Amino acid sequence: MEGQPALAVDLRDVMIRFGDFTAVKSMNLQVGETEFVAVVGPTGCGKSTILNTVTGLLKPAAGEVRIFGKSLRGLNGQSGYMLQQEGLLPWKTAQDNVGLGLVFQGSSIAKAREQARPWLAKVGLKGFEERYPHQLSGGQRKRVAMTQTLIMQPKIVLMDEPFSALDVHTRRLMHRILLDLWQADRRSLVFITHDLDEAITLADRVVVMSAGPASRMVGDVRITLPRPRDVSALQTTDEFVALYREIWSLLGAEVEKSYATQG
Amino acid sequence: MEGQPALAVDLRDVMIRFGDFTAVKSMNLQVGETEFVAVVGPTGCGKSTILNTVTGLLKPAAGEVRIFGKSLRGLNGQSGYMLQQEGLLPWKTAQDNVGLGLVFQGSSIAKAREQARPWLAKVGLKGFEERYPHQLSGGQRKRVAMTQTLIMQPKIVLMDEPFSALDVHTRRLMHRILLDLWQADRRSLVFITHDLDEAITLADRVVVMSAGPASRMVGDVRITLPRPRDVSALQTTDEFVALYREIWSLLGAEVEKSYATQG
Amino acid sequence: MPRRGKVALTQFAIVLGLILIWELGVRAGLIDPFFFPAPSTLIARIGEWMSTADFWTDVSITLLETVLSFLAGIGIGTALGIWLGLSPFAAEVVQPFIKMFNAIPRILLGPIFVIWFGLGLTSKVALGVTLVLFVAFFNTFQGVREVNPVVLANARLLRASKSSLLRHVYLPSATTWILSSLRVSVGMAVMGAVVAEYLGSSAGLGHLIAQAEGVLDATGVFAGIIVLSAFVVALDAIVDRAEKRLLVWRPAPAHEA
Amino acid sequence: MPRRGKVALTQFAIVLGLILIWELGVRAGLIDPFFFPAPSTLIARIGEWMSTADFWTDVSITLLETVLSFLAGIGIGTALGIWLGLSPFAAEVVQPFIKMFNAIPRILLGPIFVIWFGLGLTSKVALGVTLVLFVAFFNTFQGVREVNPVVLANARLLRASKSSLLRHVYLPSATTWILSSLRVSVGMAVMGAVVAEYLGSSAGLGHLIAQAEGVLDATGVFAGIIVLSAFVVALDAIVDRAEKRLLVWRPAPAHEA
Amino acid sequence: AEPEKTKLKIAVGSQILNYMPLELGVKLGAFKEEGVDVTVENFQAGGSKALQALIGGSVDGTVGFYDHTIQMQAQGKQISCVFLLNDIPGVLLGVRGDLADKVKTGAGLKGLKLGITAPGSSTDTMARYYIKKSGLGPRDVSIIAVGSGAPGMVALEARNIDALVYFDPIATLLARKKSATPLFDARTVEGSRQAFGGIYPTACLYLQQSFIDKNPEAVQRLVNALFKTHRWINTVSAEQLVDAMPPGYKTDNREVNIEIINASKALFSPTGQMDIDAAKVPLAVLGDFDPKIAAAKIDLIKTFTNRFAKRAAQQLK
Ligand SMILES: Nc1ncnc2c1ncn2[C@@H]1O[C@H](COP(=O)(O)OP(=O)(O)OP(=O)(O)O)[C@@H](O)[C@H]1O
Ligand SMILES: Nc1ncnc2c1ncn2[C@@H]1O[C@H](COP(=O)(O)OP(=O)(O)OP(=O)(O)O)[C@@H](O)[C@H]1O
Ligand SMILES: [Mg+2]
Ligand SMILES: [Mg+2]
Repeated sequence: MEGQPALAVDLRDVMIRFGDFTAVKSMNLQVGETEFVAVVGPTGCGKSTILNTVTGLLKPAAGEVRIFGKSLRGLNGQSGYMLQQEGLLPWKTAQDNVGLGLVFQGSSIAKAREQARPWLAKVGLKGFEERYPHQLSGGQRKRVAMTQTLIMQPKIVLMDEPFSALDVHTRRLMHRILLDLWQADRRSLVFITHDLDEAITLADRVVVMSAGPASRMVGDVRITLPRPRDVSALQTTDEFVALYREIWSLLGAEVEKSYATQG
Repeated sequence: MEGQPALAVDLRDVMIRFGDFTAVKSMNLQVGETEFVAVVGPTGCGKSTILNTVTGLLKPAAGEVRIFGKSLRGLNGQSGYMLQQEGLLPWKTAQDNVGLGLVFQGSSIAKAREQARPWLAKVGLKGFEERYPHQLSGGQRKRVAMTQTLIMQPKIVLMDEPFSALDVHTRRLMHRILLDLWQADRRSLVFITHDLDEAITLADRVVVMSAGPASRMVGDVRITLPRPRDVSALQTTDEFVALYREIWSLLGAEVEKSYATQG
Repeated sequence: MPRRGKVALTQFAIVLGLILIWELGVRAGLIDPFFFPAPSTLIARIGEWMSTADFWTDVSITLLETVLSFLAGIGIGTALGIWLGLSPFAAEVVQPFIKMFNAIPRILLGPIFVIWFGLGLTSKVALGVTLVLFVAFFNTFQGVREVNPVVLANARLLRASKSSLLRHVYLPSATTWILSSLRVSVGMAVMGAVVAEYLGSSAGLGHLIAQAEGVLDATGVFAGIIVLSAFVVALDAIVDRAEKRLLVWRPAPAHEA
Repeated sequence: MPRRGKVALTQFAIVLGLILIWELGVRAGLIDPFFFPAPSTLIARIGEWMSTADFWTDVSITLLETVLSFLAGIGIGTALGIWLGLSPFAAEVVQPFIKMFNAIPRILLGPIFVIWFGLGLTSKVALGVTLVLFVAFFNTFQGVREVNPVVLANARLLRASKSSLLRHVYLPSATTWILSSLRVSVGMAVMGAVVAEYLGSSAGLGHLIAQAEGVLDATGVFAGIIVLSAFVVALDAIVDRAEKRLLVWRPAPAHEA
Repeated sequence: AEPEKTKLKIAVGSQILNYMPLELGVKLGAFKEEGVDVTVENFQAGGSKALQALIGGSVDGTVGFYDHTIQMQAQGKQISCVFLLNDIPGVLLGVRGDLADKVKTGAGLKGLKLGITAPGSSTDTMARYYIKKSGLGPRDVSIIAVGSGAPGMVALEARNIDALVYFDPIATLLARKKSATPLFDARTVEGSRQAFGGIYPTACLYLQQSFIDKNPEAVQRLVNALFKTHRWINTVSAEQLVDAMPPGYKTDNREVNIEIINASKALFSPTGQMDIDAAKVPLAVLGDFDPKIAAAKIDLIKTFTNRFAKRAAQQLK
């Protein structure tokens, strides 16, 4: 899609199977070096599975995963990935969880904490630095996990439903943080969401997947809205509504199909 | 709020503390016997905590919880509760998880499975009956958990962000199932959501909570839209937009305040 | 399959290597066969034993004792672990006593059990039980308390009775803990039976070993130990089977992900 | 506090009740003091012992042996458990051997260790280690494999090195497993030291007990056992401390939720 | 008369040569001939365990050291010896080969390390008595328990200890390797005299007095069988005896076994009867060692009875 020079992520005919079950049949996904891509799709279609493949947690049954032009073996060293499930270390406080990646890179614990604290404040968790994960609410944990990934400033940011547990307003704040990070030092960003408004206001492209099993990509909608985008103002514009409709119907057809086959 | 006769849930000046931390300062929440209430609030404000108190998982530090007029001790025997976090038994298949409550009531395992299977089909999980939770996607697990609660047809249904991991279309299907259940045999329903559209299209009342710590109720908006409500048609009506604005601004003020105090 | 083959091959190589070094060491006079008899002698002795009926009687006696003390120990230990794991007050009261009993060297209990239970099977099993019980207890106790609180809350909210909770939540959750204790316990059960026989009996492998030891017959002692080990490996295979069946629901071990 | 008081009270009541029954049973002639000497005699004997310097030497020797074999056994067992827990191939190869060794009755090893390590501290510690090691090993091994796969994946994605994973993920996750094994091990370490002394030595509590047993002095044997139990309870208190410190991050035990 | 009880359990504390006639008798069928069915229960951990089993009622009789009958009387239990297997102990005390030139008498043990099998065991008692008799104080020699069998040998050879109290087969093995030189050798009557100032009755079949009173005929049968076995032992050659011995009492090496029997054949009393004067030696030894025994008024007459052995000698002429 992008020019030849360098694709951050390049999935070629990737097929993913769990035993006999084919989750993803053939996925082609190209993400440019500075692109912001949203992935939407019916639940259970294989979105998380795709990101797991990009990070190297899963091996594709067929096809190839290339990261910055190189075929991926083992774990992807260039990406940061915020998992859909909770991956916080229960025995570490919020700040230690956030600073974890820094510690892994050789930073001292004290220094990592120092760097972690402003990040926590940024996502509205000032005062919760010393809490253990089980002492936080669902949305608070999600934000800690997000910060844990972003503090490392990876070249490729992968996020699996990062904002679904947040209220609308906090979500907007998080959007701003994410966009700031992306714009300051343009990196590639792939995120999964079920919120079409969110997908359209944030992304350069929205990738739509078909319903599973054996899902594939059914749409790749380029969002041409000019940046910076102001959500409240945008939502009533014709362009936005048209994009929303397009994605909506792509998705809707898929979901109905899946119910029909199941029915 | 409702008439005197019988309140399904009646929280009176409930205060909830974790050690020194006051999560909820004073909550008054009345839910009628056939009422459908949505709770919205900034992340970390204490919504889950409130539901935990209603079910008896948490004891309030002050105030009283009454269920159908009786003061609550121990676990609430009249309610079904779908937790925010994952509570599926990892060692049971999807169908056995769904049938779990029936087995606890003395049903045979074979019978429970028989009853569970149509429920799974209803939420689009036909073919996944024999999967263990770790073999399901996030949204699939959520649906199993939802079915696990609903199959018991409890008098009071409590749900904590039941649909946030689902795509828009599947979400609509779930709404329909929930409304059908509620209308067929009117029971009281309390659910937490971050999606205001969802709150307005489903509920009789939307309760808005202030930002934590020491949160309280800041708004109780009655939704007067006639039922059955067709979401796509509604969303552009003035009434809907007005309600949306009202709740939105109640919430927005709260979130900003919380950032200001944290700042 | 190729992996399993590789494992078996490596094991075979290790065993063969050890046996060779040992055998050669003995032949070269570096190892004193008075203390460490050559493997060839050991094999010969075991072969000799196997052709006598007495040996098989001894084996079957020890096997019976082992299996009984294993089952009884696991049963009692697990039950105790569950009970105390579920009732914190009882746990706090009883735990120190359990720990104290765990400190009693089992050798000293041998004679007491002989007095209480006589010289038959019972006293042997009793000694084995005192070894197995504590391992099973401590692990089950901890396993029951390790239940994921969210899963537990969910089951309770579905109105599970105490016994349903036990069956559907606590036990499956503690399974890995209990299985892990079984691994240690298999060895302990054999040890208990043999020690009890060693301390006083007229038959069994422990008796055989004691007899060999009395006449400074290292070959007999080592041959006995080898027979015991074969025992444990066989019993452990059963635990492996149980593990495979009980833990189908688990994701593949984390490190292979 | 009131709860702790209640616990202490119940324990006190149990101990007192048992002692009373025992004492009265002996006085009434229902219990033969040849086998089960009256508590009053036991207390007198312990008091007598405590006033001699020899006793304290014995205690300190046994304590040293216990602590050393506890530490060495835990160290080796945990290290082995971590190693095998993290390398499935090695695990499959080595495990059967470990299980076989676990089957060897430790009493039989006593004489061999005396031959290898002499009559001093080393042979005692070696015997204790063989008891402690397996308990620690099996639990650590399982604990390492029980790591939550999502948490592990997350840490690996944050590019943790092998050693970081060990320190920040595997060890904290296996802590409850290791702690649980410590509980069993405390008793095993004491048992190992005492059995080794019992089999051959010139000092230590095991020697004291063996001496008493040799002259058919049940009072001495029981008094020795009581001293040992006090030992274990003291050592266990240290494990309790460690547990409290290491597990601050845990939610309150599930059943109290 | 018929025996009151035909199924009898008899305990032994480990399989040392002193106790051998019991199992030999079983093997030769001597007990069967007498109409009693005897099971031998072996307590590898030592004689005190076998004694406890008797007191606890798990076995009907025990073949163990005569000392026990005295010790039990001091504790208020009546057990009685009905057949004396050995009137000499069969025990040796030897010093390491390289010390043989320096240490020639008991007094020479001063400052050395002496190994015994277990504290409180008969080796302990005898060693202490010998030390005292040699004019040394209890603290002049350090006594170390080394367990029975091979570990003691190794400890001696590895110079962990300087002297050892031991029995056969260790005695013969050590003598063959010349790694120990005995200071006394109580496998003979002279050796016993030298060490203890008299013959020293050791292994005997003892039973609870109450059992003897209730089952005199069963006891008589047991004694008859033992008597026959002893008579047989004293008529056959060492080679024949070695071939007949049960496996638990002989080593792999026939030559060694024959050597052992040649050195120890004097152990097995031809009559099975106790001499009251001989009984006084253990009492003296024990009394020296344990103040409780010295304090208790021991009535030696109650510790044994020759009634059964005498009758056996008459009946089986
Ligand atoms: N370990 C597994 N074994 C078998 N099937 C699996 C496994 N993991 C996932 N699947 C299946 O693969 C499909 C894709 O799963 P995935 O988690 O990628 O879905 P998703 O698109 O992320 O869904 P959601 O929006 O609900 O999170 C699902 O049908 C799921 O059941
Ligand atoms: N066990 C606990 N210990 C201490 N604080 C806790 C504990 N559980 C929750 N809290 C705090 O109580 C507050 C309310 O938590 P709750 O989970 O009810 O939030 P919520 O409204 O459900 O948020 P979300 O929308 O993010 O799920 C939060 O600030 C949280 O940090
Ligand atoms: Mg997903
Ligand atoms: Mg919540």
